[in-house]
Amino acid sequence: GAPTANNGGAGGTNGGDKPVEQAGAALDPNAKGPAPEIPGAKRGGILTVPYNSTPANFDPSDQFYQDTAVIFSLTHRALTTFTLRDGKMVLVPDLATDLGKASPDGLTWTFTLKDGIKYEDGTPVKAADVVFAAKRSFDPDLAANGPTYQREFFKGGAGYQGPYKGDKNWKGVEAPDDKTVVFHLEKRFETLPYFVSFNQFTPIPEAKDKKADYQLHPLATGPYMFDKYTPGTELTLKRNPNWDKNTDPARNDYPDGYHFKFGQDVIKTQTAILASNGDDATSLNWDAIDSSLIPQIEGEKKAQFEEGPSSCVIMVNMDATKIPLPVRKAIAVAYPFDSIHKAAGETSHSYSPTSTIIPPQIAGYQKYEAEAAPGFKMNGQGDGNAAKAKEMLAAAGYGPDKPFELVYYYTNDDDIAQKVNQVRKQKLEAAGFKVQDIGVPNKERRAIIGKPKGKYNMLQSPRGWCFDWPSADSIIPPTIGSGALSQGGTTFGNFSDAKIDAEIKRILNLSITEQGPEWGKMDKWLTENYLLAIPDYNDKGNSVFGTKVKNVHNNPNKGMPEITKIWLDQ
Amino acid sequence: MSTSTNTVSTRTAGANTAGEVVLDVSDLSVAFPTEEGLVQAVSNLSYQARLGRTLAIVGESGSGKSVSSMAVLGLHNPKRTRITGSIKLDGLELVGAPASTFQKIRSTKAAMVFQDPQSSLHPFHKIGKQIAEAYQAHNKVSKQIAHKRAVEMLDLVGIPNPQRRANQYPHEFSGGMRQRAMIALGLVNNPKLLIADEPTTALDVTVQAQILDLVNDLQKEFGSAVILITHDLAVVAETADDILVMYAGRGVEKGSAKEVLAQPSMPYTYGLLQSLPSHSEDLDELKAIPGAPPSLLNLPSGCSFHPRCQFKDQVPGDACFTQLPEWRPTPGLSNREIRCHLADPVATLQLDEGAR
Amino acid sequence: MSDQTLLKVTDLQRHFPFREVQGLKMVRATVRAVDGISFTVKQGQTLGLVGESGCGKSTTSRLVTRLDEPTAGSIEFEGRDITHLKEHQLRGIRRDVQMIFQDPYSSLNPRHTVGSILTTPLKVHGLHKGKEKQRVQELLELVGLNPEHINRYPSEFSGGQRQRIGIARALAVEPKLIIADEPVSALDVSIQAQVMNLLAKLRDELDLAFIFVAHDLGVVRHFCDQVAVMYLGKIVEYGDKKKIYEAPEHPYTQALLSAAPDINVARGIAPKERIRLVGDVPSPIDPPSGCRFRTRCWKAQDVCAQQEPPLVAAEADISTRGRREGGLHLQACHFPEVKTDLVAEVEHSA
Amino acid sequence: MPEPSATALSEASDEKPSTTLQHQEKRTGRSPGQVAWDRLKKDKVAIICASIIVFFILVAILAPLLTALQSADPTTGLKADATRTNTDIVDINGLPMQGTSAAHWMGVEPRLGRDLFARWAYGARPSLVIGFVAAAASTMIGVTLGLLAGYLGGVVDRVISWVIDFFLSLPILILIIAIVPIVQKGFAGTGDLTNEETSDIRFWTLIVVLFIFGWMGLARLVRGEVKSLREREFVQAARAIGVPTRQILFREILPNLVGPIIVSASIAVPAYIVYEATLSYLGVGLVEPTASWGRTISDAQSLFSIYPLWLWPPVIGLSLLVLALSLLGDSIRDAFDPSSRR
Amino acid sequence: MLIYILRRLALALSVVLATMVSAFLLFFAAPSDPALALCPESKCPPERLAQISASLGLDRPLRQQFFEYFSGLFVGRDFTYAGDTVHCSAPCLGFSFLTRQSVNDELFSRFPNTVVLAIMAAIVFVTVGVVTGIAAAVRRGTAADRLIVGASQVLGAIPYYVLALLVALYPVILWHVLPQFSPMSEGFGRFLLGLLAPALILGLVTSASYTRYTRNSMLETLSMDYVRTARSKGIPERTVLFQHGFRAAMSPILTILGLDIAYLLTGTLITEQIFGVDGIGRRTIQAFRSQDLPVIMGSVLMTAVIIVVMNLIVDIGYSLVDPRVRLS
Ligand SMILES: Nc1ncnc2c1ncn2[C@@H]1O[C@H](COP(=O)(O)OP(=O)(O)OP(=O)(O)O)[C@@H](O)[C@H]1O
Ligand SMILES: Nc1ncnc2c1ncn2[C@@H]1O[C@H](COP(=O)(O)OP(=O)(O)OP(=O)(O)O)[C@@H](O)[C@H]1O
Ligand SMILES: [Mg+2]
Ligand SMILES: [Mg+2]
Repeated sequence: GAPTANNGGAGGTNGGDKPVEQAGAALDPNAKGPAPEIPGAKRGGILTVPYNSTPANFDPSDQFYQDTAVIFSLTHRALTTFTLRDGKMVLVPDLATDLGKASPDGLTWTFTLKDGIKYEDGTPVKAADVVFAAKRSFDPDLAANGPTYQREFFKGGAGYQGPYKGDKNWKGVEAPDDKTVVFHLEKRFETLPYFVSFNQFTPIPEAKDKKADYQLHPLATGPYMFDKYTPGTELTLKRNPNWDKNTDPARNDYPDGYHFKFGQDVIKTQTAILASNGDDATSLNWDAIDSSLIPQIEGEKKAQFEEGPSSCVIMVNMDATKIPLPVRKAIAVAYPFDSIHKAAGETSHSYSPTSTIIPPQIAGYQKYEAEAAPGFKMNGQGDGNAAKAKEMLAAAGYGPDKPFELVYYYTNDDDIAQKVNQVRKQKLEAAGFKVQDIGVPNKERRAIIGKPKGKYNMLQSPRGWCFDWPSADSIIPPTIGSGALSQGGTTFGNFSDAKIDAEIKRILNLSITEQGPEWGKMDKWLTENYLLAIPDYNDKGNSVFGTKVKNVHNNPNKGMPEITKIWLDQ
Repeated sequence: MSTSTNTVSTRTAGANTAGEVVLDVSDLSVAFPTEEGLVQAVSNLSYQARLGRTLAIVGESGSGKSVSSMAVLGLHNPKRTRITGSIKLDGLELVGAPASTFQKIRSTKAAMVFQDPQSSLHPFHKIGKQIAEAYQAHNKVSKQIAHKRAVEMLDLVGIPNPQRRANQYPHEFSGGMRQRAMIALGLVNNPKLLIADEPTTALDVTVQAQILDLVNDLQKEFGSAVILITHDLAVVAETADDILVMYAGRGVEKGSAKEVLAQPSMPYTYGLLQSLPSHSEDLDELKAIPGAPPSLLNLPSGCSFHPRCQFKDQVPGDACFTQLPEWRPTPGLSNREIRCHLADPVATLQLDEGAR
Repeated sequence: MSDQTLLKVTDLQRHFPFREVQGLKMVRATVRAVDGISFTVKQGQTLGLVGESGCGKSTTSRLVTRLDEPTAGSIEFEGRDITHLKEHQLRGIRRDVQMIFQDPYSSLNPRHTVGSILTTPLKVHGLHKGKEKQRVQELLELVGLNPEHINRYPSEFSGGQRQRIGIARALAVEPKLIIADEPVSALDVSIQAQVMNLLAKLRDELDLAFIFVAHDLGVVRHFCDQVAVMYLGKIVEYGDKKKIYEAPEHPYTQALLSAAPDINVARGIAPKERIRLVGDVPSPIDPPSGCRFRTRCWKAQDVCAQQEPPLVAAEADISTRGRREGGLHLQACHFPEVKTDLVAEVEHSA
Repeated sequence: MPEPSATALSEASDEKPSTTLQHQEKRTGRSPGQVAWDRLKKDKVAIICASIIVFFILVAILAPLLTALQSADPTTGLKADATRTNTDIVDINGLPMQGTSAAHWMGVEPRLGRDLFARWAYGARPSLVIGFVAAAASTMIGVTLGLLAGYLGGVVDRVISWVIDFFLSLPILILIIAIVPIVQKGFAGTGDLTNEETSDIRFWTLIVVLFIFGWMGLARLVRGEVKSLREREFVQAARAIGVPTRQILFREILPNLVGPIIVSASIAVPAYIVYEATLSYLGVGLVEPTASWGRTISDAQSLFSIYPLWLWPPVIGLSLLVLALSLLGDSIRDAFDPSSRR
Repeated sequence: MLIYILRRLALALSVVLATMVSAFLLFFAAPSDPALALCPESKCPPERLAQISASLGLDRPLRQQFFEYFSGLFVGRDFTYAGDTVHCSAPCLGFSFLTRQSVNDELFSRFPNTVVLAIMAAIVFVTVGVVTGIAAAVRRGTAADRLIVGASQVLGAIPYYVLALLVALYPVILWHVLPQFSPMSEGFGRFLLGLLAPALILGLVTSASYTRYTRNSMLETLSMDYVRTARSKGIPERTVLFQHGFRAAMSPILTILGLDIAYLLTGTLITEQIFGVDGIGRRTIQAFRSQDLPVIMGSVLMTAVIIVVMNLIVDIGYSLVDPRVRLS
């Protein structure tokens, strides 16, 4: 699964004028600080987090990746945020007093800031700071890696260049007074309350903006602040004295500080943490568990391991304009999921097979298992049935003398991709397909499979999708709607179909609460009738932690540990 | 063989004595075991060196001159060398002596000046230091004093401006000066015996003359014994008192230098002298010894020289082929010993010379 | 011995430029290895070239064989100027002028058999086509080696034998002039005599001209007709052998002759009076002004430092024994003076 | 004369020089190369090392045969080969469900279930081929450039020396990491390649890259040797005879460099083998599905604690081969040692 | 001497320049797209890619990029970023594509780690290599000699990264015998201790070849005439070995050391990666992953400079050791 943005949650939304109110659902507009204490939790200690990747930077305007989002959840507060309650992520107001109020046409949203919120240096947070931050997220340099929803939805966002290069007085987001933030939208954006939990909406005081260097020490509003940051190497956090826990419904602040180490070797780190000598006992790692350690975490070290779903769904993408539906179904029957997972080094701790496009964490998720042929369920399991696939191909008019040719690109400069390709090819050929596997370096492959007019007829982009917030409007429209195709990109099936587009448009205009079930229905309908991509699996996230690290739970929106709830048993 | 050697040498010594015997080598054999077999570099060698006298060891390349004298200073690798016989230096038996003994006698009792002064001086150390080091190793003195001594020695061997020269490196010296420095190094501890191994072979004639004069002068001054190794007979004629001629690892003739060169009594010595293009002789052809020296891995049986000897027919029977000739006084000459089967070598050789 | 001039060398110079670092400066300097020498060699004649190490003997040989190119001056071979010929123009000369090298060990390629060493010149010059092997055997016989050894490697021969191979190689192309650069210096006395005898025999049989380089005056005297004495890149005395040995006029020649140790001392002849030179040969990089020998000369006066003495006819054209004799005798000293008896006469009877 | 550490004194200078000279009078027709060869034949270490190398060469050549000696796999009924995957015999986490067996002498590969013995035997091939081919190529380049620089001198020498300096100053590993994909692309052209084609291309790419960066040492050595050989009298003699330059270079000088060249090649072979493995470790070495020790090691190291069978055979194979090659190199050096010969 | 050094410097500079030009052409002209590396596969529409490219300055013609890069090296250059113009003074290596930090800072801040690691390793391999090499040379032909040579051969034959990995895992992580790497900021002592394990293994493995160099070089000098002279002076054997033998054996070792710097840096690259030492090597590998061209270029330049400078130092050191070298 590719890295993805913040956020997630479950449940419905609001619409219209009135505040969102949904008892027991994944939205809690009335949540108040402080966050409930965790029974038995102790304060103190430093949590060390060594992990493999290296964050590009810590500029709030540029954040889109899981790991930095986790770190920012300790230091930065946005208008809304998610909190973990009973294994579910709930969207709660954070800097704002509620989850926002929309105008009747849904094109103007208003958020009001809480009183008494300060930066780490003691200066108060103003609405203008949030507006400035939002504008800043348009800067093509500073926010090159950030999300792009604001460009699509905010009024005049499409060509806006941010506050430095562009119009300083751009009106897409405004602060009529110190406490109020107003969003003007281009079109309806019912899930805006989710979006404003992104770090792009954490306040930045214009006076203290250092542009490129702001990332070295972004001013904190959360319980912790940057202590020492060495780009590419490590980051330490210490307590923020100006954080008031009574304003914060989501965060606990048990450890005295955090120490993140970047670019660490996975096996060594995980081995050390499982051994829990010295500092390793208070360490946590969230890289995928190395298969050599599986015997340990399935056995004696079970208590030091936690896993759960992540935001990504992986699919087997096929070009529906080149492969007729009966052949697509034959592929689904022949596809050697198990072999491929094994070859890819996936383990039972890194994925769970799926049969849907929408993952279970999402509101409106409907479990179904579509059949590619009678008795052959498409649930991402098994190793394919060559005999049945041959039969189906024959029925579709293909045989040994006239085989159907599958053409796809694979990465030939990556070992795993090559191994996966070996088994995939062997098995697909066994099922009677002719396979033309074209090996190219990854970079080239990405360029080729991202263009709809490729030589390929399967395995084009996207390989899957990681949702940005727990609503299917962040999954189905970008992957299946013809919008991406018309912009020169690729989709599941590379298929533009008026019926599908109309259905998407219809659902998007519903309120959050109504959207969920409709997306769920559409998911099943798509797979059963179109089969543009075969559901493969949901990515899992996991944590490995030392013996003194307590209360580690997976954040299902991210597949990462919910770090604000962890405490250390010193 | 060895017993006779001893008696004969003593007799010779008695007749010739001009000084006390410092070095008494008797029945020395040096062999090197190698991959290809045992290299018998020196066999049953006996000679003596006396205070105040110069003994020349001559013989062509590979005849064992260097090997035998290096044995005196224990400079062979004990693990790769087989040494038998006896070497008595100033009464001290050196064959089989421990390393510490050698360390003590080197430079103090016996010192060596090597053939190629260029490669024998350490290129990285200053000349003065190299000399001072030898002095300090045997005298408990400070660096300054040792250095002063080195400068003194350089002065003594006639190096102009010794103060400055002592602080130079060998490559800054000319060939002649380097050889002088080597001599200074050899003499720094007033050794009783100085072995000069081809000290002038690498030098020009004019410089060679300077060096040989220097050695002679110094010997007179110090009264030590000098062993001069060379294959240049003319040099011997001008500088040595006694001579030992070697062939294929063995001594073949010894006696007073001038007498031996004037009247050789062993065919090899004779042949050597004959082959010299003497300056004033305008003969059309030089009298060369035919053939080449034998392999030390596989010495000829009997007399090693027999394959090249033109007189072997004059020895009755096959003695030359089968029997190693023992040391014996030359009939008709005093103070002379040879290893040769010829009944009357003097007459035989004279006859030959006359015939030419 | 015809009177035809084979080789004429006029004012030959060879300077080696190099850079030297002195303190903080980079200085350009030249080694004046050969600094203006002239001589001629006639057919069948042997010229001896003597002098101390580094005086430019080898450089001269290399220039004459055109292994090196002179800085100035000219070399004429059989009347043809070969001074600046290019490699491909030299082919003919390569056949006529050959060289014998000093070191019998390094002058034979250890990787080639005697046969191939000797056939190479034949092949290069296309001589005895098809009969090369036969010719090689002849050559081997000529130099006194067993023709059956044709397939042996140089390492299997002794020094003297190797030198014979070197000689055979030089003879293979049937040259007119052989330059022998210290051909016997590396050999032992007993072997030296063998090789000298061979050279003399070949010279006489094949009517070859030789330039014979050596530092051993005895050998030169034995072998040469004329002798040139070199000192620091210059010829200081040049003439018929007899004159040079018996009536040397240049102090350096005298010193050289007197310095050579004499075996006759052992035969009861009183050691000659030795001229002791002080100091070492100066560097050719920075030779003394005027007369180059003046720094070591006992006769040096002011004029020696100011004027370079030219090579002129010797004053006293008389031999030691009082008989007047004609012949070549040139010397280059401001204060020439005949000195006899530097070389002892040998009593022939034993 | 016990002088414990007076060793070596006589070693290089006067150990054997003239003895052989005299001795050889009796043995005819032995060139220095033959002398070295005779010595090698007497050297036990050299013989053992040579046998080990021959063993691995045989393993590489006979890989298909050796693989076929295993019995058929009970699950598939087929005999294993180096590329056939069999994911049924690994569990869901990719770990093999069986150890060594008659069908899989070295067990099977985690994840893909390929036969490890076959991969081991076939894996000897690239190591040997890369080692020898790259060494041969770089030797050729190095010798040629060294010869030219050393013999011609002047501008040619300065240019070549500069290039040598330049290459020696390059951070080679970084450049190789960068260059491999580029060279590969040059080879690959349009880029529509299958697994096998890619892997072949990568194989040759590696050889090319390795030798491009590996010739300098030898060139330097040869240049130095030639510079001194050029002054040797036999070269002068050849010139005096009128032998053309090319013939002087290749007939007179080159044969005298055989010793150092063989020695340097014998060092280069193990060095390239190790380099290939290192590059595989860094991800720019050989690619799937080529079986190679370097690749296997880099794959296997993560699992070595729980599945050591994967890692150790290639590590041992590689180490043994490299050890044998470099010991043999030493023996060759000794055999050619000028200090023990003349 | 000064002139010599200047001339050598000029030569070195030409080499470094050539390295830079070829590296630039290799990396920038190569068919790679760093923007892609920064753009996650699942969320990378073309316009986003174009934006990233533009932000990295990769959309301009190659010649312009080349000119800017090299003028940056010599006179510094200006970067416009987020509407601001930042001057990056010479020698400007640019800004990391990934972290947006100055490459100079990124590399210089890591420089000490690499250098200390390299120096510690060098201390290990020089002492171990030289001591064992001398020991073997002095005992030539004995069992001890064979043991030393054999051990060094075996050590050199095992793939380095496997050895390093084992050391990194067992003594460091699992047994806790040797400490893990900790940055200099956490105390210099701890920093040094943390480098112990990587330096030891890197040094030990490298020492294998030094053992052999030293042995050979020592054997050669011990056979020299001047060593015989030294011995004939009656000075203690130890003095003979070290003052006379080793002193002269040093220069060839020094030469090889100079040539080996490149390999040592390769060694630190792998070592840093395995032991998690935050040095230039590890940063470079990281940069490769993200196609962070300025960082890759910077580290190429830096390594080339280190190699060239070290060779210069070795050359000068050579002349200090050997008075005959006239530096001309
Ligand atoms: N360590 C050794 N191992 C084997 N042979 C040796 C060794 N040292 C010397 N020899 C041989 O012993 C013989 C005598 O050598 P030595 O050096 O004594 O000759 P030399 O008379 O001094 O000759 P030169 O005049 O050339 O110096 C030579 O054949 C030489 O090769
Ligand atoms: N290629 C060269 N470059 C610089 N100097 C040289 C060169 N060749 C010779 N010389 C110098 O020229 C001078 C004359 O050298 P040459 O070899 O001709 O002397 P030589 O008389 O043959 O001496 P020897 O008797 O030692 O062989 C010497 O000082 C030598 O150092
Ligand atoms: Mg000797
Ligand atoms: Mg010469």
